[in-house]
Amino acid sequence: MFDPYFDSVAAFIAMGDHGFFVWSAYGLSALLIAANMLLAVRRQGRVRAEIARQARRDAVKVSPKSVETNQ
Amino acid sequence: MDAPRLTVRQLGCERDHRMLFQHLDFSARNGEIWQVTGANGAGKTTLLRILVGLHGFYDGRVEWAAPLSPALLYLGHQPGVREELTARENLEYSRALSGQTGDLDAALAAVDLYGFEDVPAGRLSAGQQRRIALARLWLDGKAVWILDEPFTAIDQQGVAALDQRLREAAAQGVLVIYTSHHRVGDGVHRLHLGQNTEVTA
Amino acid sequence: MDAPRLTVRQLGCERDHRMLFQHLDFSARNGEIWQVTGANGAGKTTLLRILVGLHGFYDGRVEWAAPLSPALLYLGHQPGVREELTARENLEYSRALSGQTGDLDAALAAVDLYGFEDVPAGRLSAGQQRRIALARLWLDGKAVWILDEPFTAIDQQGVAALDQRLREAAAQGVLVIYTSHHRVGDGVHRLHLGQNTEVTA
Amino acid sequence: MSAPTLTTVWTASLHRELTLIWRSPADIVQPLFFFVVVVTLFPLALSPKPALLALVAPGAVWVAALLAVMLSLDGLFRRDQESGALDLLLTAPGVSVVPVTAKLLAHWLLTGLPLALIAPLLGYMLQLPVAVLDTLMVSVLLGTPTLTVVGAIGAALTVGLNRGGILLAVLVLPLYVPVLVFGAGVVRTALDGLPTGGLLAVLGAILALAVSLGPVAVALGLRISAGD
Amino acid sequence: MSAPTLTTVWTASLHRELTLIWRSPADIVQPLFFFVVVVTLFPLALSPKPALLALVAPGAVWVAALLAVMLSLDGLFRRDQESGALDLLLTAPGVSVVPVTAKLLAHWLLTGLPLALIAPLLGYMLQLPVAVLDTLMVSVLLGTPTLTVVGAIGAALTVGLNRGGILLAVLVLPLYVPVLVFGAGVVRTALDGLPTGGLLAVLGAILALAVSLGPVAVALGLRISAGD
Amino acid sequence: MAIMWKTLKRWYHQLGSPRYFYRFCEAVLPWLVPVALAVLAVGLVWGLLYAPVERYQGNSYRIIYIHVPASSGALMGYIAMGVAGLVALVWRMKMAEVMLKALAPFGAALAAVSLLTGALWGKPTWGTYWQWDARMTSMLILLFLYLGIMALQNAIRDPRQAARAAALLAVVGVINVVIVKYSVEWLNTLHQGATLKVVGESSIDPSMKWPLLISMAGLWLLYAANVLIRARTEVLNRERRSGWVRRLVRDGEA
Ligand code: HEM
Ligand SMILES: Nc1ncnc2c1ncn2[C@@H]1O[C@H](COP(=O)(O)OP(=O)(O)OP(=O)(O)O)[C@@H](O)[C@H]1O
Ligand SMILES: Nc1ncnc2c1ncn2[C@@H]1O[C@H](COP(=O)(O)OP(=O)(O)OP(=O)(O)O)[C@@H](O)[C@H]1O
Ligand SMILES: [Mg+2]
Ligand SMILES: [Mg+2]
Repeated sequence: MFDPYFDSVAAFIAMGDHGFFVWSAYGLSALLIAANMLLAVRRQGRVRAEIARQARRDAVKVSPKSVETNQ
Repeated sequence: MDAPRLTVRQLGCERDHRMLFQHLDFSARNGEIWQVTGANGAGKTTLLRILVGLHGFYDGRVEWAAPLSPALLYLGHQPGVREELTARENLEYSRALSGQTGDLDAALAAVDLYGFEDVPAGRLSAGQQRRIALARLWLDGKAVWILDEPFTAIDQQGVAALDQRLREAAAQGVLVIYTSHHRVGDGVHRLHLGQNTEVTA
Repeated sequence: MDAPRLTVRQLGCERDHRMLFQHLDFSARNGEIWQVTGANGAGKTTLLRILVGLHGFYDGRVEWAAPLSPALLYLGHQPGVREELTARENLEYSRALSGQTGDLDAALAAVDLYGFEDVPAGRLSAGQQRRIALARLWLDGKAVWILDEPFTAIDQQGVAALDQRLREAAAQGVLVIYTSHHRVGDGVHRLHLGQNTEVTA
Repeated sequence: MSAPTLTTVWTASLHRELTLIWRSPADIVQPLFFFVVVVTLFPLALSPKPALLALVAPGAVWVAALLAVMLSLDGLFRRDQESGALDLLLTAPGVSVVPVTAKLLAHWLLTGLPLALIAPLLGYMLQLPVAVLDTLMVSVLLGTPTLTVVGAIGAALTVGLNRGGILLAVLVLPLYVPVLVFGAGVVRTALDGLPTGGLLAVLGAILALAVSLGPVAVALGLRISAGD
Repeated sequence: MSAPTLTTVWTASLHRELTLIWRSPADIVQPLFFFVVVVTLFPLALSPKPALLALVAPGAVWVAALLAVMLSLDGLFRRDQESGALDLLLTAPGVSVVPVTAKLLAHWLLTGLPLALIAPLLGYMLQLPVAVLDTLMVSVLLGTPTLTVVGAIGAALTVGLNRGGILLAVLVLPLYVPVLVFGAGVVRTALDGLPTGGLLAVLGAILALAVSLGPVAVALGLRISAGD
Repeated sequence: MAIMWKTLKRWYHQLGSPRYFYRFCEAVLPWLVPVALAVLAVGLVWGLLYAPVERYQGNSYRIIYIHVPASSGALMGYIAMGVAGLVALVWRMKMAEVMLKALAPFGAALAAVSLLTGALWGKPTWGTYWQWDARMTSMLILLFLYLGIMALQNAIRDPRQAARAAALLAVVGVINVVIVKYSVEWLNTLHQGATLKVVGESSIDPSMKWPLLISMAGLWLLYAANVLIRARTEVLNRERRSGWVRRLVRDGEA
């Protein structure tokens, strides 16, 4: 059971003349999923930067321990 | 002195990432008049909406000694008057909805709308429209009045009458809380929202 | 004394069956400052909109000595600032649209928005948003300023600076007409709208 | 303290809502007009071949009805919210479901019901055999209340933010799918001469579900939009 | 006194409008989304039988496009009006047609054009033969600008009074009929394998008319709504 | 049993605290992501390279190893949103709101993946990329529901209000999804011949099933990771004023 089904890389790529469908299916899926992961991470970075900026801006106005109560 | 009807502890509220007020502490008793002051955008309306339970996103605690909703007479930033309805119809609806009692025409007369009962509110001036809402103060059956900017768009003598009415009610044990730009009336408790929030009795 | 730049004859305006003002007569010259006062709903905004040609339903005559639109700097009741755009983008657009000249950053700095040029206007407070619009007063190339409530939502020192700026402009021959609730500034021509409309020079 | 009885609130609310809609007839006429216009768009867009039209008719009428109800709901709470009447309703003693239900009922009576009433006419214009028209009407009659209630949830959630009807559409139309499928399905089944009782029952069941749970959801949605 | 050159105003306006739409992507995505949803309603309302669907497809896509453009226009001037930017535009020196045109162009580029681009996909989903898809796309491409301009007139006239999209629909949809007839007609003709050149030419002519006169009408409508 | 209940309650309360939740994410994510990717890789490689060919469809069936995980992931994700929504509405639990918001984007992506892969599968098996088969249709509707929730969320300014609105919509949506599924299935039974039976649906040979299950596990783990990342961001965004967030952004540890 644990030997490759395909006997050659070419055959693997060809997928018995269904290569286009299989590989574009996996390609598109990979694209969507990867993009989604990246966006999630990027947003994390953006929010942190924004918070840092805001903290610098109104560091004077609001004392750091403002809403400790909500925990 | 009896127990406070309203107790506010460490109240704080943030809106679009701006802290409107925080660590707000005060307690109000029946028969007291509280005036909330502050600049535009200070959070007066938001505070009142928190007190009446319309705005739920805040930190800290708001405690009412007796259940609020049956006792509450709330007048929002907007008068809550529909232009398509006549003064009378508007008042009638809010009376039924809030379960107040009392004579509609007397109330309307009390706010100088005698003769305008059957005019669609849309045809009245901004001030008169607010008077329709204010007429509810001349109906009976509510023990907590929370009024947002009751004095705006009301002319001089109207202001006097209204002030008078608030004091009467307080004398009868009603707890009155209202917001206002200009510091009308004295001998009332003040709650100022701003950089340094302060409570003065 | 030179010929009036603006001449208003027997001006009257009615809105939803209410006469806002009528038989209005006055004429304004370059270098003058006119303040329009009156209660809410008195018709201040409407008057200005008539003067700039936005509101066309009125009786009487409004005559401008020189063609208005190339000379006009109009600031409406709303600041005309889009929240999606940054302060700079907003000002840049209105400069291009009205064909003004001058340095954007200098103008923004003049209204205390230095450092906020690239913040989306939506993130600024109401006052700051109005400042973006006011920054146009620090750009060049307009001879008739018509400003609706320029002082609202502006803090104390802002008011002073703005007042100062208006006087400078007038000194350079600009005709300034603005509305305001509170009678700021003296030595200016006043036009009061109300039960008895009055013009005081 | 004084709390009103349910019946007082119910009658007062219903009376008020009916008066309101009655006083601004545009709110009654426009959805109806929209309904008619959209339906008439189809013969113009497709070829006016009667055979084809009859096949398309159920779908056309139902899609038009969907959109008409959806758009009519866009303004359901707006004026109450802007005028502050909504806050009055939400702070009133007792459950806010009662006045909300009254509002929905009134709205359906004066906008949904008319749609059902003229649906047969439009069906006829689209060459539907007369025998099917009553089924069409009944299906619309059973469907529109669901559309109103479900759409009202969307309207309640979007009342504060004034972003035209398109956001509402995007939220609500997917929720309308079952009603559409069964509603149009009934008519098609009737066209094929098959019995429609079961499908009408399904529509009724959906209606029951919507009417029983819907108003609560609407009231909750209003609270949320108010900021709670 | 200082009046700006046309090109200055044009470039500045176009840049601003594009930025505005770009900053609130919802305005781009939602009409598109609405378009897709409405199209998918048809297979659910009619039967999913490919043969029938193909016949209905042109009409379905076109009706959906009509409604999508119409609803997307509902908010075209609203935020400008509420923010007062509209008064700025109307009191500016020079003709207000220039910035208005820029606005329309920007709006079409970011909402109308996308519709045209995914129309073939939807056509395919509605089982249109692949050979017809390009005609479908071209027809929508030629049609949507007209829809945008004509709808904008309605939007300009209704900008002040905030009564949901339905009033706009009632005003505008009847004006959309010619575009609909020819637009869907082209596709049907292509389906029948007949030459479509003539009909496309007609669509083009209507487009030319709309684009040449439309902006003036829009600007005028805005002045009227402002109270002049 | 009682123990389990206790631990559950403790978790509920601890995870209910944004700060604790943030720490939890910080602890879990570093290994969750790689593990998810590894499992997914194993499943896919196995499925693509080692699993035997399917009798009727040839190798095109290998799409199943992404198609089914994505499809079921999308379904589960939406149901999870419904549950989170219910919790958020009934118990006003902040973290449920956060979760709800975090669940949407990846779920939508999975629905899209399911549609794409399904379409690409349909071409070789049915000869067309698309037809209104029950499952495809209901998945399309599901995608719409996802997008609707996301649209609502970014239309509302206040993050908490947005979350609660989305919560209500999600709950309504879940009820709706069920009805949609039935209605669409009925629709397709109405006109026979509209759909082809999906081949190999009923019983799959174990040598094909194992890789399927593994890749499904992998994709779901990845979904979980994505949700945790987004939730962590949302927590930061909401708690930006609280002391620990400020300390965090200032000198980098919670
Ligand atoms: C856009 C088109 C399609 C969509 C949206 C779609 C959607 C789905 C969904 C929702 C499931 C259920 C997953 C689960 O319950 O765990 C599924 C399973 C499946 N689909 Fe599709 N499908 C599509 C096209 C296809 C095609 C064309 C084929 C093959 C010819 C196919 C074969 C399968 C198989 C074999 C399963 C697994 C059956 C099972 O686990 O019960 N699908 N698909
Ligand atoms: N719907 C809203 N969504 C988000 N933020 C809001 C909303 N309404 C108000 N805010 C924010 O809350 C702040 C306080 O608003 P609020 O209306 O409570 O102020 P206020 O004191 O009542 O002002 P005013 O004196 O004008 O009545 C405003 O500055 C605004 O930034
Ligand atoms: N769009 C409108 N349509 C009809 N009537 C209007 C409209 N806008 C204002 N009005 C009426 O015109 C009157 C004057 O409005 P206007 O805005 O000019 O008053 P104002 O003096 O500017 O008040 P404020 O001090 O609040 O700015 C209002 O009382 C109102 O009844
Ligand atoms: Mg206020
Ligand atoms: Mg004014």
